[in-house]
Amino acid sequence: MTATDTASATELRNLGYGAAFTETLRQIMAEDEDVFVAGEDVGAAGGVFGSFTGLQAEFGPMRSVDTPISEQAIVGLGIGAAVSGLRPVVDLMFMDFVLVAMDQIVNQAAKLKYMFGGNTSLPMTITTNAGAGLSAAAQHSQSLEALLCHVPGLKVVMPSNSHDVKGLLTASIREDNPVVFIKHKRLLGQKGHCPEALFEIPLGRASISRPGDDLTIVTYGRMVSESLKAASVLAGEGVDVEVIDLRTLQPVDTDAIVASVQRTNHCVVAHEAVRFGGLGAEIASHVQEHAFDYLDAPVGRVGAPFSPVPFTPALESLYVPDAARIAEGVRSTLARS
Amino acid sequence: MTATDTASATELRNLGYGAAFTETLRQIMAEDEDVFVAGEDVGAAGGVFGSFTGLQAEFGPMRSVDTPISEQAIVGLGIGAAVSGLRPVVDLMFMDFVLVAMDQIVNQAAKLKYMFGGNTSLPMTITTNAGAGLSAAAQHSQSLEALLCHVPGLKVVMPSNSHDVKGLLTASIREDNPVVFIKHKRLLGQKGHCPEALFEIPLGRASISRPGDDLTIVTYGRMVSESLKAASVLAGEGVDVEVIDLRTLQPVDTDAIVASVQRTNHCVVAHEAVRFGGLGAEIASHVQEHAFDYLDAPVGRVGAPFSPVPFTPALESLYVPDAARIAEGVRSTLARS
Amino acid sequence: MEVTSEVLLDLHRRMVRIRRFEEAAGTLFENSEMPGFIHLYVGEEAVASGVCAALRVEDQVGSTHRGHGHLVAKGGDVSRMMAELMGKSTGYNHGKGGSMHICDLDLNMLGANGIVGGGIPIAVGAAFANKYKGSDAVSVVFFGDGATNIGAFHEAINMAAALKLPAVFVCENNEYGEFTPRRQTMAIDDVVDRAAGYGIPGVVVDGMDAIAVYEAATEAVARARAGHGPAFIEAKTYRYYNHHGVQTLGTKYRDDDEVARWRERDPITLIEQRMVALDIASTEELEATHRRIQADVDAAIEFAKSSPFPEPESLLEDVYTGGA
Amino acid sequence: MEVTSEVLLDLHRRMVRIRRFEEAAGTLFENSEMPGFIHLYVGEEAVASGVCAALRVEDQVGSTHRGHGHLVAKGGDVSRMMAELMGKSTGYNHGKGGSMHICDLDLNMLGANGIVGGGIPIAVGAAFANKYKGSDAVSVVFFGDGATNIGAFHEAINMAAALKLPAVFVCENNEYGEFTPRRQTMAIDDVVDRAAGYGIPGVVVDGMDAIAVYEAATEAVARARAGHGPAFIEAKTYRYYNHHGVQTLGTKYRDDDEVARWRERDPITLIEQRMVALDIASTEELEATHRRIQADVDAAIEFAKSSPFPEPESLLEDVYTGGA
Ligand SMILES: Cc1ncc(C[n+]2csc(CCOP(=O)(O)OP(=O)(O)O)c2C)c(N)n1
Ligand SMILES: Cc1ncc(C[n+]2csc(CCOP(=O)(O)OP(=O)(O)O)c2C)c(N)n1
Ligand SMILES: [Mg+2]
Ligand SMILES: [Mg+2]
Repeated sequence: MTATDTASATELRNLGYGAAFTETLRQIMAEDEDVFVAGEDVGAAGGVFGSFTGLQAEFGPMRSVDTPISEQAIVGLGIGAAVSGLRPVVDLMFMDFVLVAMDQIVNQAAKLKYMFGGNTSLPMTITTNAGAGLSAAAQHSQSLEALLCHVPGLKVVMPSNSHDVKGLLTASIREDNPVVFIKHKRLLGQKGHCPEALFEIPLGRASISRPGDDLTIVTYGRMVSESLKAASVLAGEGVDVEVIDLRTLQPVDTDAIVASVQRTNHCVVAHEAVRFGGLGAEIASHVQEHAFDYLDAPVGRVGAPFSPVPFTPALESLYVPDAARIAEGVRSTLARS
Repeated sequence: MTATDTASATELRNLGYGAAFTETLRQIMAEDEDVFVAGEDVGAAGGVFGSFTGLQAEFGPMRSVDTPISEQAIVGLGIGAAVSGLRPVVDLMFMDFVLVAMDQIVNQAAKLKYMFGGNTSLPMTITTNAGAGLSAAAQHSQSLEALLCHVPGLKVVMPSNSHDVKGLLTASIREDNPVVFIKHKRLLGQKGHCPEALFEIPLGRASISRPGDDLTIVTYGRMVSESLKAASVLAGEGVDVEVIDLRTLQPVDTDAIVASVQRTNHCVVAHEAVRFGGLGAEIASHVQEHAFDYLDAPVGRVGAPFSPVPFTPALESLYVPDAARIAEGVRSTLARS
Repeated sequence: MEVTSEVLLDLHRRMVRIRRFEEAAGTLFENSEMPGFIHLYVGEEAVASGVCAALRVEDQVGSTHRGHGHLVAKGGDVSRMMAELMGKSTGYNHGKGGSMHICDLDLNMLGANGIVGGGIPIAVGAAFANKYKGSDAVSVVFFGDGATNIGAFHEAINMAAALKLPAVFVCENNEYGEFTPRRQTMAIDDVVDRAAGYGIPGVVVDGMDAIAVYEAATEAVARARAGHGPAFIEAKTYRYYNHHGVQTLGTKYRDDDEVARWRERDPITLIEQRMVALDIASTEELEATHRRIQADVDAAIEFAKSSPFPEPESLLEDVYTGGA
Repeated sequence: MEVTSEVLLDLHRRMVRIRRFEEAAGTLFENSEMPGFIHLYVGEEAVASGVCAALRVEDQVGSTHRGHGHLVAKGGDVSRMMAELMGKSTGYNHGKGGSMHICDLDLNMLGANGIVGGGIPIAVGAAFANKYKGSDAVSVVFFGDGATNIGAFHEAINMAAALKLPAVFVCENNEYGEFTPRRQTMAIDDVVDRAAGYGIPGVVVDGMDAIAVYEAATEAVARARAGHGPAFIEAKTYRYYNHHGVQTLGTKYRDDDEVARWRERDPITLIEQRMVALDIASTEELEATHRRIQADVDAAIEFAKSSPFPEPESLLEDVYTGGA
């Protein structure tokens, strides 16, 4: 059932990002009895984003569990079940709610194996939905991946398209470590190529979404498509941009980044999260450290400004980074070389 | 009662870092009736680290409140009281417990003013104790400041000595925004000069702990004294290091950092927190962006490796950065220039 | 307790105001004239109205994601509310908060909250401040049945009890948390069964009967005001519309019958019948009230629609008091 | 319930093993021969022993910061325990966890936990796994009185009740959370008053009487094993020593009288009196048990002291399964 990273060219199957998530879950649950999903409204209702639709009908309420509104206990349920040999997928509806369960995620799940001297493993996937752009205001719009990437013991994944949803979710659930699998809410309806059969995209491996010679944009999640748009615009200006989609945010594929920058001599990191202290800071730091002599200009960073996410579309549209701001980031980086 | 940043030279008063904290609280509580402290065991027992000793005897149980073991409610108590015009100081015994209250801190305290369109202010100080080195294992040893510094709406402070404890705590409590005031557990008994009268060190302003010409170490908290030790060793090797003590981690005094690096042309950031995604990443990123043409070598970073904090002293001593590792970081940065 | 005709008229006005506001907001939302998510209070009007009629201005109100009703009941200005829901600069939060964070601190309404249970510890903090200052204000906090399963609820109510704070806890038990029936998420018949675990009195009231709610709230608030500590009120109620917005999309999670049964006991109809029967108001007078309030709501919509969006500069304002 | 002499002998051995182990650890700690913090179980032996005597190997045990007693009672190896407390590579956690994280997953002891309440959701997850797999194992979780004030406790016990999981909740009520008396942090007489709020049965037992604890645990475990869902046991007990370590430093927070009163009902003395009275064991036989167990503990200290510290290379091992 398992193919490798690149899907065969014969398949040209279009599927929504959210639908790819659901299909993948269904296929994995069919092949592995130890996999179950649990979370608020994931059972009978199929999840507030429809991500779990049909699973309870197919696999029953024990494998598709409606829980109380209890994020700490939901993650704890996953930890205890994982330590007991199951392979739970627990859902935290909005990424903002990760903060409610932060103790269980960071103090417990991430550290258990190490604290126990290796005497266990924790094959648990936490799924959640991040991102702004829906006028959902400051408590339903955050991109908090930087908080998780700083925590040894966690893996963090954020797919940018339907194909990667399938490959990364498969790898995440089969992974013997706690993984936080972050969807972007605004990508859920986005259609894209997605093979039917399960396959794994190895965690920790980036992909090149667009090859280019003049500058490397390192990005992930919804900013991949914005970066590609920016790249098109910039191509018209004679600038040939390479776009790297990190896919996995912890561990980061630093080799791929450094190799690219050594060739393009320029780098901009773009993410939707707040710029200050975001993952982009780590990447920019790493790049200047490992490709210092190759850099013709400082590594640029594009991210959200330093404020909570505003409700009104009038401000939110200014808040969320987009192709125009990424292109601007590229231009000002190139201007410094 | 209030003096300015620099204490007058006539005072040569030695006080412990923890004692400076207690003395400052007592003085502020005496001058401002709206200030109270609340937390686990802070009242009758004076806090598990003795940081609140004597306050209940002096100010009574309403201003020195023993709470249930309920970190979320403790922070909520502070938020609600602050919105109602008081100036609470709420204590989370160990910084690791910040994770238990993360929703109240990040989703509520940090965002309230902005979400409310400015119609409130939140003069609340959260005090806590961070750091490894006491064989307290993975859940009682973390340095999690990077998680907080990424959050718009919070201010974050971490003093390195008794004098700064007084000046920064005074400024934090008088500040009309939520501040997380982080002590380092291993500094609590450290004696140092501390004026008796209250004074404020403005938040967001770094200090130069040691002037130097060859390289700038940017650091804070307990790593300041380790950096100074490293600087002494390096002086013997003919390297003249400048040590910048950030004092406030959010907002960071980037001007001071950039000005120094423009002079020394070399920079190393050192902190006890995990290196990956730590505050050092933001600072290194910022420096390469704003002092690119001044840098003779990439910005180096010294921090904890990517693992939870081990219990056994045999491993913990290897885990926590120290003067030797900072000196090594300086040497390898200089070697690249 | 004697409930005067003034109180009945007051309760009725508050409820109609909520109903008219919510119906209007729902329509705007369904017509895509309103951004984001809204959680409507329609069906539950008797709870906020009954409780807030028992409060003074200085009493605080803690709220939830379903917060419009609480603000209207506390005396909120429907124009500024509607403007906020539409993201306009004239809104309560200058467009930065929207439905899930709407607040009026002058009325001591401490804000809707997007995190289930997240507002409870904050309201307890306000109760603490009341006691600290020696004021006799009481802090009242609303929350859903589902919210009583979350840790923040537990910690906050226990702290209020332990510190004997002037706080009243009002559970709006509408039997669902989003699409999941309450009984699947807790093994108790009544949410009020939880009160004893905190050592505070608890009472169940008919949440469709504004007078019953008012009576229970008056008693609990008086008790808290007198320094006897917190109390718990469970109001059995129902939301007519979907968890968010109006229409239920996707899986159907409630019987039409069930909805119909609750609608038969509509809180506004109930109080109107009572008022007519008691000769407190005629049908015509009641209709006039509806019309007058509808005019306010229409004006609010007009105000909101004609108000400007916030200026771009405001994006980075008010992150911190005193600037960054 | 008939409690056989085998059970009494078993309970006695477990308790003495805990006591001897803890006294030894306390001494090493006070002599600075042991790093970090330790929270001793002395005085509370009847609780862990009574509960664990009612369990099978496959039943899970969730624990707390005060976890040594739970592991000893579940059958833990005192040598590997002592080595862990001393940070040695031969310890249960190879020196990486220490007192606050000590565990034996082969015995299904899910680990001590440094976060108050943090172990409860995890134990509930194990209970879920039991039900999921169709196994009849039961997950039992210990926690202090103070822990019942934290959100994780509330969420986890409610979830266990809602999902009807095979879980037993054992509150070790020693009347203090660190230095703060329980009654200052909750407005209820008995912690068990909380059980009704989750819709599960609760019982108070004399936590100094191992037999009473054993009987209550046997009943609760049987019930859970049979698929009837969780139960709550409150064991009234007392810790003899300081919250951490042995001696109380700083402010005195308990009366000497109070300590003395509890010590008069020492759980080991109590069961020994009973055993002698019932002719189950002679004083000499009991003393022999003490000596035999003391020898085990002495050997454990010897083992721990002579064991090496972990190698530096292990610092970055076991962060992830399968390497970073
Ligand atoms: C911590 C958290 N978890 C989940 C949600 C998503 N959510 C929003 S409202 C809601 C249901 C709340 O149910 P209840 O408390 O009964 O209030 P009701 O909506 O019925 O008024 C949920 C699960 C949230 N906002 N916050
Ligand atoms: C979340 C959290 N808050 C605070 C602490 C500090 N702490 C450790 S033990 C303890 C007291 C626990 O009291 P209780 O649950 O009654 O257990 P006991 O120590 O009495 O056995 C506290 C407050 C902690 N470890 N975790
Ligand atoms: Mg509800
Ligand atoms: Mg206790």
